[in-house]
Amino acid sequence: MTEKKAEMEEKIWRKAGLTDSEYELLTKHMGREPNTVELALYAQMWSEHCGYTHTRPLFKHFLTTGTRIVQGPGENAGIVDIDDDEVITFKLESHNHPSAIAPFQGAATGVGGIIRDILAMGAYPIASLNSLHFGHPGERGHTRWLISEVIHGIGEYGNCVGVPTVGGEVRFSDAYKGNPLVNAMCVGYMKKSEIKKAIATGVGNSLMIVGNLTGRDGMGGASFASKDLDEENDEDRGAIQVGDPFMEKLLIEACLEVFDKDYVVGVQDMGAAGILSSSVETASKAGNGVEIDVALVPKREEAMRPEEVMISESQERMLLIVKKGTEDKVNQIFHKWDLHAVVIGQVTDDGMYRVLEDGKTVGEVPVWSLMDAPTYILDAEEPAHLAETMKFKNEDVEVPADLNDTLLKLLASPDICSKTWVYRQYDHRVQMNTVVKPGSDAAIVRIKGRDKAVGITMDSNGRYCYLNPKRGAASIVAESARNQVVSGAEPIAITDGLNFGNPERPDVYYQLEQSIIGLSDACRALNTPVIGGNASLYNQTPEFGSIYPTPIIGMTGLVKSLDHVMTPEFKDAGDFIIMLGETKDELGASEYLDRIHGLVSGDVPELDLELEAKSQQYVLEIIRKGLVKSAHDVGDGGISVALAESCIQGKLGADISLDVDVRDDSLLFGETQTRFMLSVSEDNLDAVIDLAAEKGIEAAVVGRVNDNTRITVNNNNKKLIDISLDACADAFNTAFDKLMKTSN
Amino acid sequence: MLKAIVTVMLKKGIFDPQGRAVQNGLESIGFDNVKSVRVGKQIEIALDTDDKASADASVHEMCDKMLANPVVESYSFEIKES
Amino acid sequence: MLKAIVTVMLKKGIFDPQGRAVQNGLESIGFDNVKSVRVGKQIEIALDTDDKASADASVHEMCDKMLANPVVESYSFEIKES
Amino acid sequence: MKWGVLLFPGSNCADDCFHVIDKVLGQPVTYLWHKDTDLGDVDAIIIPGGFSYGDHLRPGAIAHLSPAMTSVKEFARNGGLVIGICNGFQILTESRMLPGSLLQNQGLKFLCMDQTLKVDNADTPFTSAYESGDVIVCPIAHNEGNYYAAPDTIAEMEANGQILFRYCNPDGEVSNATNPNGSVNSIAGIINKYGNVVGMMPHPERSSDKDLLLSDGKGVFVSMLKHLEAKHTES
Ligand SMILES: Nc1ncnc2c1ncn2[C@@H]1O[C@H](COP(=O)(O)OP(=O)(O)O)[C@@H](O)[C@H]1O
Ligand SMILES: [Mg+2]
Repeated sequence: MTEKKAEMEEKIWRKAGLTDSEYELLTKHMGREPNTVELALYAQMWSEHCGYTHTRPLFKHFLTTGTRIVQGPGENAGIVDIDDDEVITFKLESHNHPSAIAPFQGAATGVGGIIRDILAMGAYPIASLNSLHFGHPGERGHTRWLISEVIHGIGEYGNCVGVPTVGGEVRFSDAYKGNPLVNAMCVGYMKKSEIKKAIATGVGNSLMIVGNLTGRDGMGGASFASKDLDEENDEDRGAIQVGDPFMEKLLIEACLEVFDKDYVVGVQDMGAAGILSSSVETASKAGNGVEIDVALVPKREEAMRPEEVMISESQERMLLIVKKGTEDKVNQIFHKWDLHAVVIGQVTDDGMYRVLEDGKTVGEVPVWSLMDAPTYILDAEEPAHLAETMKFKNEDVEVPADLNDTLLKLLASPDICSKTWVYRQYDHRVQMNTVVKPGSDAAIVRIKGRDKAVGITMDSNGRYCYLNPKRGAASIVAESARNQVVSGAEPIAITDGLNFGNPERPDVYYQLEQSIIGLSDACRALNTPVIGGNASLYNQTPEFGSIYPTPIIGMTGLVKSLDHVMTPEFKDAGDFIIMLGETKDELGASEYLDRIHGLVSGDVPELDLELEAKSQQYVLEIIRKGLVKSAHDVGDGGISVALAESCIQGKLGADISLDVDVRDDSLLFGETQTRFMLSVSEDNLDAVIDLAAEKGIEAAVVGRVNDNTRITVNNNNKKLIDISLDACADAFNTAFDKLMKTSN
Repeated sequence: MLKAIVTVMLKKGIFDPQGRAVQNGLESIGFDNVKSVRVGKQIEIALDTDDKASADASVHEMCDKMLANPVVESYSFEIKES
Repeated sequence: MLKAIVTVMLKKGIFDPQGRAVQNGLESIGFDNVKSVRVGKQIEIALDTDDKASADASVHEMCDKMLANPVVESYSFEIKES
Repeated sequence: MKWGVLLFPGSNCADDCFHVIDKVLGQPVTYLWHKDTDLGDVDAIIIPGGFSYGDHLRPGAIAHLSPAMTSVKEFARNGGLVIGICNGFQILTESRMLPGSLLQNQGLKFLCMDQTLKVDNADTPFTSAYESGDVIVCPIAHNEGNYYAAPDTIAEMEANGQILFRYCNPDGEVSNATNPNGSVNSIAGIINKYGNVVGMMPHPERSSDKDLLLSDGKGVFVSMLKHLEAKHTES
């Protein structure tokens, strides 16, 4: 053991993950030294994972209110209004560290956890999504194993629990090689009157635990997630939680049945730090105290210590605060579903958090102090690499000789290619509401019995944020919103997942702060407030370093009529293709530079948020008016990739001619923002162009859809791309299968 | 020719939802003396060798590398003539 | 207390894709003396009884009723002190 | 004509089936509970898809022993119409109400996709709305859909016209290339000897609602309804 480690271990609070000053602070709050149980309570509640110690001060930047916002950050999930006294609730959550160690279970329990957040709002979970980031497979069989286990885990859980997995993203960079990212999102539906809160009101009311038995699972997961992933974690490995989607399905049915009655005053799911954090949060919101007897908690293992029971992260459990006297009725309903509902404590009036064992007090601290985790505003310093990457000029790379081949390579790039291999393993149709399934720009899930639907997307771009955290983050929100409008949805709100490295490093803190500012700017401009989110810091390994700064956006939008549902594939030969937005000479940060030239460099494309908002409103308007046959945003891989995608999915050819003075590669593969590709029938062409002119949106009719199975692109009368549809389809459709099959 | 019979089970202390479901299932059809159930895998590997010692070493390696995930599972095996 | 160790395997002659996948996997990481692999289940049942004969009968019944599907699976078990 | 949808812990597609009978077919429908032996006065029973008991052990292995299944067997013996979809099919083979068994997909992965099926026998109470040889789109979503039965059983079923649906390509060709899961003879759905119990892995309910842009599967329920109505007017 090194000297440093020996020193670390002599102080028990350090071993628990608390700093000297935090220890000092908590003894001040308590007026005495804590015992082991009390120390464990603080260590968990004051971790980054539960206490948001590094991120909370930055949240002030967010816009969190708006006309459709019913519930902003602060509950288990945010809530937005979708008219007719109906609401949807949604949130995302990371499960990066568990997934790195036990990818199947880590990913599966991530799905289960976020579903319970939605359930805790009183909602029925109607859709799941996931955003995944891995290192490049191929070189290491380990990465392929990770990918296939994570996807298998998500599938097994989601399929069994009966919530359709309707979308997501999978992105690759070696920045994630040692530390993959697994973020899961869930969306729930309910009537406004059915909303539940995580609050422990009513002194004397009972705390009931429902669902699974408590074991030593995920012991210390909350503080574990707030540490680096390094070799020391070997001992944390026994801590892996195992998910039981069958139990979760029963929990959903039973909880919703109980919520229908008038028994429950508050609900909280048990996530990080289990019984402890769920009960502290509900008590704190009500300004009450609680007492919990660990002996009453139904356990799976013997001889569990009180603090183990309090912080266990056994899955598929929820905390209900029920009206005194209704406990038996609650239990009866759970019993019908072969589950138990057991009273473990009650709401008190003294503001204390009291842990009992067999009626004897074993720990007692003020509730407020557990919620009052110290926050840290750290030093920020521009990352050193930016000085280098910002120097990039387009002239640094040559235009490839064979542009057809370049297009094929991009279509086969793991970031761009079809993810059918992935979502074929997910039941995306269960519940019978999936109008637009995975493979489109946004998933569209209808509200049964109504002529409306919600659009759901998940987006990120770690490379953009690495090269320009602020503008990169803003671009993600813009892209997400673009995906919504091209699908016929009006963007409503976002949930954000902040996946970063160690914030105690000034360059990482800079990335965190700037990304949050960028997100906030875009959310204001596009009127998509932040209604919740999640932070996962310390994503780094000694071997591979820090991940790219990776804020992930989950967005929902409202499709006001099923007639507005729009998809990206071309529909009929003869339709006209319209390009919206200006194309600039921008290659920086592009997928093209990365994949073709091996360069992660340059600045991210400019982003004019005012123009973005205006363009999106226009696109939504012409879609709602029924003037459009297909709509697609121009994103990764630029115009040529967007065109090819619309052709491949529509099984039609296209011939377009542009007239732009930029390099050939910028034209074809550059990622200038705020561009869209539409197809419209001849009848509606004038209406679309006229309205664009009226709104001041640049719109050019660039060509037509055809059925002669080739894709051609010309610029300034020069033929740049002339390629068979089959070749494109083959590259796009088979790349992921190949990726997963290559042996090393 | 030898045959390795490998048993892979979830480690003690790790929750086995499948075992619990089977236990409940057995109870529901009237088996009331079942204390607990754990479900694991049995993997039978026919090996093209007659050398027990080398077979032993290589099955160990197979388990460590592929057949069991040491984070959640433990394994044991025996080697038989077949 | 007795413990029944039940092994359930796909019947001979029924293709076992999982076994094949494991075999391919083992080959791909360099184990070249694997002739064939079959994957089945091992079910460990702790029984609250000390009567071996009755345990034997009841485990037989469990297998026939629930633990194995005779259309495609065969089973065997042994009963141990635990 | 009253329909029952049998609910097990872990059933996922019960609401979907209920929705189709109620809203698309406009027929009375009720849930049946796995712990009850009384099936009430239903004329047809749907055993829906999902993961009864988490699919632990084998799909259907625990569910088929539930009290309600004893009554379902009785109901079928008396000629009642029973259809098991996906997990429902698995439960019916586990209970021996249908021959064979459903093994894990040969590709070892869960498969969710819109699949084309060929109607092999349109002369049954479950398929009369189709013509033999019709090609329909019907989503699949399963991990254990690889139908297996002993060769002599298969031969007998083929001879009796007990194969209702086979996986095929959009042109109706049945081959190994269009067989998603390894099922013997690309079998996707079968009927018992007496012609009143059906099991199928594809989800006809998922292609019964035109708002989801798929409606080919509705024919299964329409056929059943026609049969029930005819029987009703007879008696
Ligand atoms: N992990 C995943 N799970 C489910 N669907 C996914 C996943 N990854 C990608 N998809 C789906 O594949 C399609 C293309 O994804 P992506 O290329 O990220 O789209 P976009 O660039 O338009 O955001 C989307 O419909 C998306 O939902
Ligand atoms: Mg898109």
